[in-house]
Amino acid sequence: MALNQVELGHTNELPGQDREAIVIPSRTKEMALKAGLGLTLILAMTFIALPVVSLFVKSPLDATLRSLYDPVVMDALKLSLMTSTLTTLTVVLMGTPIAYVNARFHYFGRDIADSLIDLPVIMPPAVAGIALLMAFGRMGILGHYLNAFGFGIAFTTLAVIIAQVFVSSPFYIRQAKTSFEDVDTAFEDAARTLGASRVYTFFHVILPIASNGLISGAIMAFARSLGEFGATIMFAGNFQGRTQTMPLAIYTAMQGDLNVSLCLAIILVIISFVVIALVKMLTRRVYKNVRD
Amino acid sequence: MALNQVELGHTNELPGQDREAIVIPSRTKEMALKAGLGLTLILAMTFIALPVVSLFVKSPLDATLRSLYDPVVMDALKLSLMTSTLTTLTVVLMGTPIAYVNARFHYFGRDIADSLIDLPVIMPPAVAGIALLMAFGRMGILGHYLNAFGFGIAFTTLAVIIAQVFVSSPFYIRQAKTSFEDVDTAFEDAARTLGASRVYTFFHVILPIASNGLISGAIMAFARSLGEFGATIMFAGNFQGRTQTMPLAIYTAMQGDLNVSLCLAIILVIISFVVIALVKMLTRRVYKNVRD
Amino acid sequence: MLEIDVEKQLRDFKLEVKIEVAEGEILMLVGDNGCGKTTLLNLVAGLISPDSGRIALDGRPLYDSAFRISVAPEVRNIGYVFQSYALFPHMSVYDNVAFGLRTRKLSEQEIEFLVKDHLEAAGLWEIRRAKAGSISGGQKQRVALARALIIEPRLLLLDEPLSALDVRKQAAMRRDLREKIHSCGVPSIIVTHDLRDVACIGDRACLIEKGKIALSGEADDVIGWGAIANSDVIKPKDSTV
Amino acid sequence: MLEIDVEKQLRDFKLEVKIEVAEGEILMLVGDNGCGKTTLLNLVAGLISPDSGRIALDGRPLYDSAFRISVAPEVRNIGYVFQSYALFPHMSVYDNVAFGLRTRKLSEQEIEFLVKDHLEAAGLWEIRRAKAGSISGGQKQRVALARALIIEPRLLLLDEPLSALDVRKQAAMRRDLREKIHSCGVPSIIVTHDLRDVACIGDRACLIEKGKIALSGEADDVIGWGAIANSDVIKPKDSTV
Amino acid sequence: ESKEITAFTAASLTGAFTEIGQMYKNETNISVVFNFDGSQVLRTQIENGAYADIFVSANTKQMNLMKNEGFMNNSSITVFTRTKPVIIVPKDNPAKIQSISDLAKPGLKIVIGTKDVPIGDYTLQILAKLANDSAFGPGFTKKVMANVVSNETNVNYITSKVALGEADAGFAYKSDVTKDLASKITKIEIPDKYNVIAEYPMGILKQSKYPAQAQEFINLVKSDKGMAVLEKYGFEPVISPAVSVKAASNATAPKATA
Ligand SMILES: Nc1ncnc2c1ncn2[C@@H]1O[C@H](COP(=O)(O)OP(=O)(O)OP(=O)(O)O)[C@@H](O)[C@H]1O
Ligand SMILES: Nc1ncnc2c1ncn2[C@@H]1O[C@H](COP(=O)(O)OP(=O)(O)OP(=O)(O)O)[C@@H](O)[C@H]1O
Ligand SMILES: [Mg+2]
Ligand SMILES: [Mg+2]
Repeated sequence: MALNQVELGHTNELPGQDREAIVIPSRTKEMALKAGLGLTLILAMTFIALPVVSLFVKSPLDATLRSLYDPVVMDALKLSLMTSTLTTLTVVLMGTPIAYVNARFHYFGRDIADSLIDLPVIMPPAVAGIALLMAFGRMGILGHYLNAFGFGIAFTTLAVIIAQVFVSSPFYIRQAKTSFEDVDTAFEDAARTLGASRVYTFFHVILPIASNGLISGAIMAFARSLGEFGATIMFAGNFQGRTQTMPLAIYTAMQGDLNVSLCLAIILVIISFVVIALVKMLTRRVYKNVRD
Repeated sequence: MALNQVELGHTNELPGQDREAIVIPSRTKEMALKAGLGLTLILAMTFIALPVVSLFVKSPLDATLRSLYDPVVMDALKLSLMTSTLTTLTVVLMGTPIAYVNARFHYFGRDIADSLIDLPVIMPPAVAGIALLMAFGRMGILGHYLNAFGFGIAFTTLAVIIAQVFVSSPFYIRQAKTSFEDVDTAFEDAARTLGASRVYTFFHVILPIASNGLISGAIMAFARSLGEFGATIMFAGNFQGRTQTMPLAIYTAMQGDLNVSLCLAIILVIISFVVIALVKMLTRRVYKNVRD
Repeated sequence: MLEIDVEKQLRDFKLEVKIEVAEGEILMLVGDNGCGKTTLLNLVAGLISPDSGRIALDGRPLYDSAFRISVAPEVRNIGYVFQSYALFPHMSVYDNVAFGLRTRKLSEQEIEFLVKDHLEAAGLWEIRRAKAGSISGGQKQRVALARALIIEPRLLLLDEPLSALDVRKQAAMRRDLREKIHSCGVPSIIVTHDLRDVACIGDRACLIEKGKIALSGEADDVIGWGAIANSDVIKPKDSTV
Repeated sequence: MLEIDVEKQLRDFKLEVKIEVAEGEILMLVGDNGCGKTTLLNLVAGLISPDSGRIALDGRPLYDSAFRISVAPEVRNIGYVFQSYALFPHMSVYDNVAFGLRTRKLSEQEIEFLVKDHLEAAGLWEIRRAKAGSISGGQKQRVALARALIIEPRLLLLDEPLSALDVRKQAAMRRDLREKIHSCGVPSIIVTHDLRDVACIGDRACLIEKGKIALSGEADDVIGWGAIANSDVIKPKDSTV
Repeated sequence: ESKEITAFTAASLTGAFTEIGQMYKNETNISVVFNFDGSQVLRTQIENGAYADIFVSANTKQMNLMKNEGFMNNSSITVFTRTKPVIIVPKDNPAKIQSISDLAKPGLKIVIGTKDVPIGDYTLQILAKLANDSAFGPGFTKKVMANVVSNETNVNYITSKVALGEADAGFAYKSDVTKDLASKITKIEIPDKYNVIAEYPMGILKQSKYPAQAQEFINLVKSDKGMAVLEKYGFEPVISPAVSVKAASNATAPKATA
């Protein structure tokens, strides 16, 4: 019942203490609660915002703008956006069925499979990169065979995507699974009796109802892959235009000048912020249409 | 309706094609669907599992076990588990009210606040570390004042926790927000009419109903802080027993002997896996009690 | 013809039911809260599995434990009004009603024609664009009814389908339902707590007690049943309704 | 005494209601689906805000747009049975009913005594440990009723509280409700579509049409109202029920 | 025909080698593709099957390991530049450090490299020499070590922390204090008798498909033009191009010759 939403600014409209205080016994409590919540919010937001703001304050903004014209930066930016987008698509396409199956079906080894999914998050990124090399590199357990067919993965743009998928998929899958679990099975039942197959039900009923969580998970995965550094540089190398994403370009610039690298970081942060905010706005509109 | 759950193994019990095929027109489709889902699942699990397995296969396990007795490793392991636990607690305590407020209330600047929360994920970890130094370091925008009171943060265990909180809180907050959004306001309304204050309602109605997502988000934040490297070493430095968490120990070892570092990585992965699996089992039991 | 002969262990008791419903026959199910009426409908719809037994429609088994047959709900071709409606919250009233037609791959033109027809009859055409979550309780029940009836199913399962309708709609719907079912001739099971429904709609009635059929007979006999005798219901004097 | 005089713009029309309900008086609300009955209850409960107007209980304002007063729902002390029950899905039947007592900080002993009393009266004691999501529709409605009545509220708002009850429970509940309300003397509003409820429980009745009060009078007059005349309801002959 | 050669190059050479790579392209029309990262990471990558024509290491240790594992064309390995550790302090120098002896002041925050990265190894060697010198003694070294707050795994982390003023002092290579960093960091030279020399070797891999072109690139690096570029970035030229890698191994690091 969207109507019942109570606005935070609500009791500000209540009369002063002097007038009708007796009618609203919980008013002081309510005020205290709001003050407390507001304070927590402000403190927490400060904690998160302050480092970001510091980055902006302490770096020369004109230099930031100038570095946008650097072809190295343009290459890295394009590569970052391209690979992160492809990564997010892959994660969503691959992760959605996994999340759904793990949420709704019991099969042998489900708990192990479910926990396995979290492992890439625990591995420090460079270790993840080494693990990927050991699996898909030229000498790797699988890469070894692929290489026999002349198919090398490591140190290519594909490797960037693989590293990002490996590192960011858990964030999507976990949230998607929770969202699927929280969809009432009654809707599924209703759809089935109305002649919808499992697949039709999934796409027309379950997916839209779970969409809020799925979108949020996809944004997390996108953000994580935009910031991915350790696994990428280990598994894909640091080749300008081919595997040098923004985080790698930032690292490389750091060898020469901290300032330049911070400028790049600011560019990455601003552009990602804009992209994510746009995605949110767009999906909120869709979601509103879907939900309200 | 838990009763309506259909098990994946279900139609395996159906009769052979030769007998009653006409009665079950969707059987072949169903089989194809299951085969497809199973294949996707297996492929995706392989993709995630293979690197992990490679790590185990290509590293000497006896060396791994031996390194457990190394005091450096024990120190790092203890520090990692301690800081990650504290980080998760902080993230949950700080993130839950933020997530709730952002999910339920409209206030000026909410959209900006909401997007700000994701920024730490986009920043490459080393940049996050620099940003933290610029904010809370000795010369930092805020740290500067703290330092005047003789309160230095950088290079302490506290800095480790701050770095981990900064990096992992978005994962919790985002999922918690989605979970809160998905709680039907009707339950909140019912609780309020029954005399429950906002706070009571939050703890006794909203929190339990959203718990599935909250737990899953907390696990993600815990996993992310266990694997955190870049921001930690930049902001907190690398000092055994004080700021050297497992990922830092792994990177340190990597400079000398890759094999040793891989042994440490395996230890980290196994122990984290056990911890997370335990947490899941425990919370599932609680959750079952709560839900079913 | 619908044949049911199933067993299912529930939390508090065992459900054991054996009934048959002929083409175009309307079987009214009455019984105390929690006696297993909804569960029985779910078994017939294929949403839960019996422990053993057989359910057959027109001689073809929908479920048969002896042959390990269990037909998926989506191919049973059922019109089911859920007790809690189970409207799709993300869809408009229109899309909810059109859902069953879309799964049957009708053209959008046919769908619009049919949906308009049903929504107008149910007095829902004005709110066709409202999301299913933002309409009143009785409106929801009407949507659920329209959604189940529009697909012209082979079998009707209605779980207290009139309980939230306003007085006028209730009266009209009783008339409509009876006519509709008799004219299309599908077996129907209607659960109700309102003996007027039994008297005005039903051909036959069953009283369920703790999962077993306690009484069964002509719909008009119900008032005489001792099991529900201390009710304050008086059978309508004339059957114009 | 409950005084209501509110306006609220809804999606399809404007709700404008002015009524008073005296201590111990039972006001029955009837009206077509979507006419605004549930919305009115939500306004009185404080779950949504009117656009303007005044709601007062015993002379004290619960809401007053002129003075910008709006008392939080949790201090209005209301017993509200929601049309969709809104039982807490993560709690057992017992905990659902105990909820309102716990917020009032009664001792666990008192709570157990009271809850047991109410659950036994409602025939729910056996399933007290079942989660609220895993009981039948009628059982849910009984839990919702017990949950609202146990707190001895200053005001009762019951939204179709008997619609899913079985025949016997319905009859018993009509009697009980009327007695209980009259003995504790709180103003009560009951929404219903069943004219037997109006006749057996109500003191007074209001017919709402598109958000406005169309007719208002003694409960016994309802049958005569043309607005709902083509109903098949016949007033019980004797009032023993 | 568009040939390209791949050079796995230590990250600290990013600026200089990008420039020399451009020079090489202008001269030969063959482009050099660089993979800049820590020497140890580059070695791990090559061990795991990465393709490279040239390996440029920031220290002899990684090059020797590669050699011993049989990846290198041994005769091609050559030391092409040197640098030496310096003490770095923030420009405003809050701890007022003027010379090496000030490092023992209690309460300082000093960042050094961990013992397995070359800069850390060199730092420990320097401190050991100081301990052996009567002017400082073991007590001095102990006090310095007590001031260490972090053992960094990457020289960048050292320079960043000093540049931001978070650490009072650190040990880094002279060449790490780039033109841009010079505005934030002051270098304090370490007397030659206590100092060590860091050598940068490069060589061609056995797997190289273009050894001749790779050799040309090495020659360009070692030419006067190449040396000029390296000097511009703070590296010291190698006077005698014939210095062998073995003679320059860490343990027997010769006294400064530059
Ligand atoms: N959440 C909502 N958002 C917007 N409009 C709503 C919402 N709920 C109900 N409405 C609309 O408000 C009007 C009044 O609804 P209300 O629920 O008060 O009707 P009612 O009298 O209780 O009907 P019923 O007898 O069917 O329960 C209807 O037009 C309905 O469609
Ligand atoms: N999801 C569930 N899980 C477990 N038990 C359930 C569930 N739903 C209902 N039950 C129990 O199963 C029994 C039969 O319930 P059912 O819903 O079939 O009753 P009903 O005859 O439809 O009652 P009502 O008239 O109240 O709708 C009851 O004892 C009920 O408590
Ligand atoms: Mg039922
Ligand atoms: Mg209503």
